[in-house]
Amino acid sequence: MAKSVIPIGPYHPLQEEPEFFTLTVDGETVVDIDVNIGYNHRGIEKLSELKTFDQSTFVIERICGICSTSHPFAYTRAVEDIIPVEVPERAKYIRTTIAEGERVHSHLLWLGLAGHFLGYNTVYMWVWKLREEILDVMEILSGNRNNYAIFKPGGVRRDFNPDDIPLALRKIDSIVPTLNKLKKAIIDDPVLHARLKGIGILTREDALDYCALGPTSRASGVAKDVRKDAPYGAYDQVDWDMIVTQNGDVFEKVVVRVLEVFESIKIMKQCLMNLPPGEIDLNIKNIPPGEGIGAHEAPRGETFHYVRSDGTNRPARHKVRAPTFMNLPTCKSTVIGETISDATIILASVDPCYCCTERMAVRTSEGKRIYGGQDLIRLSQEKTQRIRRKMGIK
Amino acid sequence: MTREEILKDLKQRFKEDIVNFFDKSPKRVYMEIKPESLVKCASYIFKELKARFNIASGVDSRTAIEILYHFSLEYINLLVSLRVKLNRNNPQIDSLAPVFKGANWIEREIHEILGVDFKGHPDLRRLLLPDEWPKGVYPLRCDYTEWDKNAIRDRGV
Amino acid sequence: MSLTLRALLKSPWVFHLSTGSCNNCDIEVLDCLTPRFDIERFGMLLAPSIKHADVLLVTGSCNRKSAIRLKRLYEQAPKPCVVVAIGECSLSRGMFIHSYNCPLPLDKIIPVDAYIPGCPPKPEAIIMGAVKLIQKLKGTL
Amino acid sequence: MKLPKVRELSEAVKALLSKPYTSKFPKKPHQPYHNFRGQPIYNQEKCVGCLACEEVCPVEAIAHEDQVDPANPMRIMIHYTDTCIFCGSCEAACIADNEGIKLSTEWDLAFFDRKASQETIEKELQLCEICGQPIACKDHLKWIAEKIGELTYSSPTLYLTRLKSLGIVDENLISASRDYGRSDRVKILCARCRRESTLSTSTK
Repeated sequence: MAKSVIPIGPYHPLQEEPEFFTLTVDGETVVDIDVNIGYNHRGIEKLSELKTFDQSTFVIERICGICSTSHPFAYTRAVEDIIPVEVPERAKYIRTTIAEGERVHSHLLWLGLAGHFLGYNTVYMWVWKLREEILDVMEILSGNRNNYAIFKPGGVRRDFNPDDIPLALRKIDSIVPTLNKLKKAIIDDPVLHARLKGIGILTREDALDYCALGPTSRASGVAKDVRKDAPYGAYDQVDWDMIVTQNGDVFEKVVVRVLEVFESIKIMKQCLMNLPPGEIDLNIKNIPPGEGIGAHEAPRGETFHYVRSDGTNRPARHKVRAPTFMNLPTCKSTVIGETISDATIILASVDPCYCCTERMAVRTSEGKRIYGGQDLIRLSQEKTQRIRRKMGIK
Repeated sequence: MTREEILKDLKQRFKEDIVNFFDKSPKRVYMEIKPESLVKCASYIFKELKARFNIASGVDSRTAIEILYHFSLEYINLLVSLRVKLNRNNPQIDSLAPVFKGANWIEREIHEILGVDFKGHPDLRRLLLPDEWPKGVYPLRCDYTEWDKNAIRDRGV
Repeated sequence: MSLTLRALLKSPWVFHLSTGSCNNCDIEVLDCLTPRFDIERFGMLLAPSIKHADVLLVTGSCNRKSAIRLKRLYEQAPKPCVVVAIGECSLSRGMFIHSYNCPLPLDKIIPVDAYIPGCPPKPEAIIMGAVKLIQKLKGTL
Repeated sequence: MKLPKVRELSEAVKALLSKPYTSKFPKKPHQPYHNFRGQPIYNQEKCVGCLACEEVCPVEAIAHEDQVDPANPMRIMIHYTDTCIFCGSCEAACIADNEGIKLSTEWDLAFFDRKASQETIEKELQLCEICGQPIACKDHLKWIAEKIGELTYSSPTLYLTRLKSLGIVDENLISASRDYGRSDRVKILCARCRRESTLSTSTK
């Protein structure tokens, strides 16, 4: 059969960041994939050199909205590595709380979208409903639902108000029972097992070779997590576990993320309850020349920042490495050999900023067929339906 | 292996290649090497020492173009940065992409934003910049100036 | 008010486009669809293609690669098409005003009818912006 | 296979009996939490026009315009709503006890014309009595004079401003035009004219 090319992207009805995938398919099987990015390129590394160290925090907060604490966290750690200093205890706890809140809402967001891709719109609506509560917690604590503007080299910008903490804790507690139910529903759902087990396998060797990060690699049995390997913030003072599974298929990635949500909630609660008193900021005045490296385990994997200072009040060079940059190329080893209807969820399983299109064309040997925008998702949803019918579940 | 053993081993093994060795802190080591021995050093660190390749970062420091390859050794919580300095007029270096796949994209990125030529890279296409971006203009070089005459740099009202 | 515009305002279908945003505004737009805000109450629906849509929601700072596609999309849109800019990036490029990859603000590329500031705007602000826009088009504001 | 069915059914029954989750938003006004970061608003009384907020703003959302008309010198502080990212840097940097500009909880900011998307306040400006260039806002000079206390009397610019504000020196006192002599020193001067008048006592 003749090989054909499916362009996916850059714009997709479900939106998220634009990206352009070119799938080469042979019949229904994907034989090659190419990714074209750059629709979101805003030259942040250059912009950061135009701002002062303090202002840069806001620039890099806007690298990614879902990781809007991961990047400042890594950046502030890089700047603190130049000097070097240790931030005050209370600031550490505040940072950790915000970072974990972000992980919860990011994983829930992904779970909802994955549910939508598979045709489980109930999951999508449920999970996003839970997510609202976490966003409320963030608004109570930091003043905004996203983009918390709380990080600062040497500490944090604003303190938690002790009066708000009980309300925040109550809100966090309120989502746990529903989340538990959801966990059970996802982990022992027979259709999800049939649909997700054994597809898009990223082997341990490939995960190491592509230098994959975060849940993508932890699902493949690579037990690496910056929070455990090189503890920072309050991560060594609270009790939590690293979630690692062995198979590396899409189902395991879902499981890792769902279980991580519980760990994050655990960390958040511990941090809020044991918030130590004291200063929140070191008031760093000037930064000596030198180089610093900061890393933070973002929801998608390790965020890595390299900052060079030349003694002025602006960074001389600021390199940002987002986790998707390393994770996305793994689709080359996971998508190839699978069918197109699985491609959606596999591409989504690394939690990239995944995107589809207004139009895609599947050219088969019979001729040319043009699919409308949502057909890729429809194909995926139809497959779930087929499996359900086969298993006798209507 | 402990941290000391690894550092001693690195110093011993790459005696001729190391230009400068800077032991910054317990967690950070910077190793400046000659550009021609990059593949040798990097593949040893990646394959034998089982390091994870974090990222490479290119810096234009006005006198030379520096590329730093960051490797992290999680089992001893150490970050080794290999530094190479390239000639600013004709920056060229051997590609690491054939050695491990993780280096593929970042080399494409450095190629387009700093103009470094990676010899032996399998697929050195543009990654981020648009197609109409002029050839030979590298936005992260320090002598970059605005080339687009139509660009508006105020609020535009 | 023309008949098409009147029909449009009854149940505006929106198409959402991210032109190099940080994702927050996109997610807040999606949030409007989820149970707490549920904008389908007002007859608004997220359309899968611009050809089915009456309202174009634009987020992001219009970088070079997506500006071309933005123009093309606007040309494909059935007129009248109402354009709403969401978030600081699409209003004035905010943070990215000096970025080498974001040469023009959105309203220099396509005409914009309403602006919703915020970084990101709350879903309530987005809904409120839509309500204000509808009132304005109806001529009551 | 049975168990999931029961679980789903019980959820369905529960959902049927409980109130709808969706907010009644446009009908019922939305009140954000008290520390929500919304539109920053200038306080005409407290702001001293020192431009610290403009200096720290990461997005250049704050600007100023000096009107050096000798009859009515004014500094217009401008805050652009369409550029602000509501980060609160301006409030944190404000020298007037963080009250000159303050984040409000205002979130409903949609507008239709970008030219009008700005907030302004006017502050009275002090001009140099020789060259006519702006020195600082009058309130800013008063603020400095109050801060440094008795040291104020080491600088004529500061003590004259202070005495004028206290009503000891006539507000409308117009100094003689430049006489290139010693009397130049007892005037409200900008840094440059102050240096010149101090260094050159002889007539030019």
